[in-house]
Amino acid sequence: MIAIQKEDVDVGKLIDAAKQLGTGAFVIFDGIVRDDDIVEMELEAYHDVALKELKRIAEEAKKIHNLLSVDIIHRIGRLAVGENILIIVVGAGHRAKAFDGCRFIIEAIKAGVPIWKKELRKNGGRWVPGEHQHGTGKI
Amino acid sequence: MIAIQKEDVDVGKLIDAAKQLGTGAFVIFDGIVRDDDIVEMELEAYHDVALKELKRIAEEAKKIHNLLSVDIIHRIGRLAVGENILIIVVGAGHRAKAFDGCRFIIEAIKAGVPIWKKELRKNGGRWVPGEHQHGTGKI
Amino acid sequence: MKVKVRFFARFKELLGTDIVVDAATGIALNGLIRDIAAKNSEGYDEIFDENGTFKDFVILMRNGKRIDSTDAPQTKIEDGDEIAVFPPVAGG
Amino acid sequence: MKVKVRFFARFKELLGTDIVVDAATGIALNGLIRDIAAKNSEGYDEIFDENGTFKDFVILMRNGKRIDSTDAPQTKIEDGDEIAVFPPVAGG
Repeated sequence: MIAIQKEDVDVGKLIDAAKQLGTGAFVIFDGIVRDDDIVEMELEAYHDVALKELKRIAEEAKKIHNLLSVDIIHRIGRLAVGENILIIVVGAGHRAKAFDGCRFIIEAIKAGVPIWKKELRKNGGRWVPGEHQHGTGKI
Repeated sequence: MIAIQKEDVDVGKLIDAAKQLGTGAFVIFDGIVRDDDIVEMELEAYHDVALKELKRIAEEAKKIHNLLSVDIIHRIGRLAVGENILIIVVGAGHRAKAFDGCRFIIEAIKAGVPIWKKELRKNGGRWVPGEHQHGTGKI
Repeated sequence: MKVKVRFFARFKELLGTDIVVDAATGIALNGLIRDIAAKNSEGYDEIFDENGTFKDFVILMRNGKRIDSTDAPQTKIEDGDEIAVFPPVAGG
Repeated sequence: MKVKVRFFARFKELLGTDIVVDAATGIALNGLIRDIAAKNSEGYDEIFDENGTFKDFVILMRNGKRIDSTDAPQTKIEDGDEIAVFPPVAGG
């Protein structure tokens, strides 16, 4: 399951659904709205492009790290402190691949999927600056 | 929660219970009974020593990787293919620490916690050889 | 010809989004966005420097594909194009 | 003096576990385990080499603390000790 949605997901159910022949390890990343003096977080996506990009990243991770399953749920809309923002469930035969694959996916999402976050504070909002990427320079 | 037990756990509930001020990322490891032509897996622990060791590893990981929370549930007894063997839930402020902390814990468990696995096949059983550790050599 | 322009994040707050324009045939990507951004000077200044060139961090897409902003003057807009303009991403 | 010996995994299958023995005062760790393992030659051969020395991979604990197997001959057993003998661990 690859999705960009407002609704939360049940991590345990995602894991159960991803189990298949040969799975020996899951590594799950769960990004949480951190209490940086904020009231809420607002997330916005360029939906179609972001979804296509998540699917591409999942396929690339599967190939590079020999993964058996990849689920990515990125939430959008208003989220309170402590809520899940992003859940990545990676299944593999062995732990090293599951760890490397999961890490690869989160780094790729941070680097290039068109989703933005705004921290809503008592005294106003602030768009979270990206860690990566410029409009110029063909790297 | 650090435990060695027969019962399975609800990963989603573990995560929810671990959320605290400052948590921005969880990394979860979930080890699964892999279908290596086996019928079941039987796990045995030197319970008191293994539990003490899991607690020591959790504390060490917290210190080294600046983690906010660590939960480890290692199951014992007979487990069918696809069942959870080991669940590690690591909470941290940021993803790098959560990944490094979770990896540290699973490697430490593999290296030195007195728990053993026997693969039960149609034609008999086989104790899984350890990846580490000898009785001699003060390394 | 009809073109849709989508701004995101703080660009969207200043300039709106899903803007459908009737663009002149032969217009280039930089000219198209300059014309639209001109309606709000704060929005314009977020995206363009004093020479009317895209600021370094501004990211452009045409129909879901990245366009290097230095190529914008050579990128001719076509009928039905969807153009996206946004600041660095911060998902995850 | 009373001592408890615990074998695990395949050692347990061959030799049993939670064996409470009345050990002679001054007995060393290697002697204690040799005496108990002697009751089953297959179990003995899993743990000891032809010289009666612990095989390299055998792990020993006294009261939950590792004892290097090369130190076993110098390790005197005390009343109430819990000794554990096991093959390399394979949890996780």
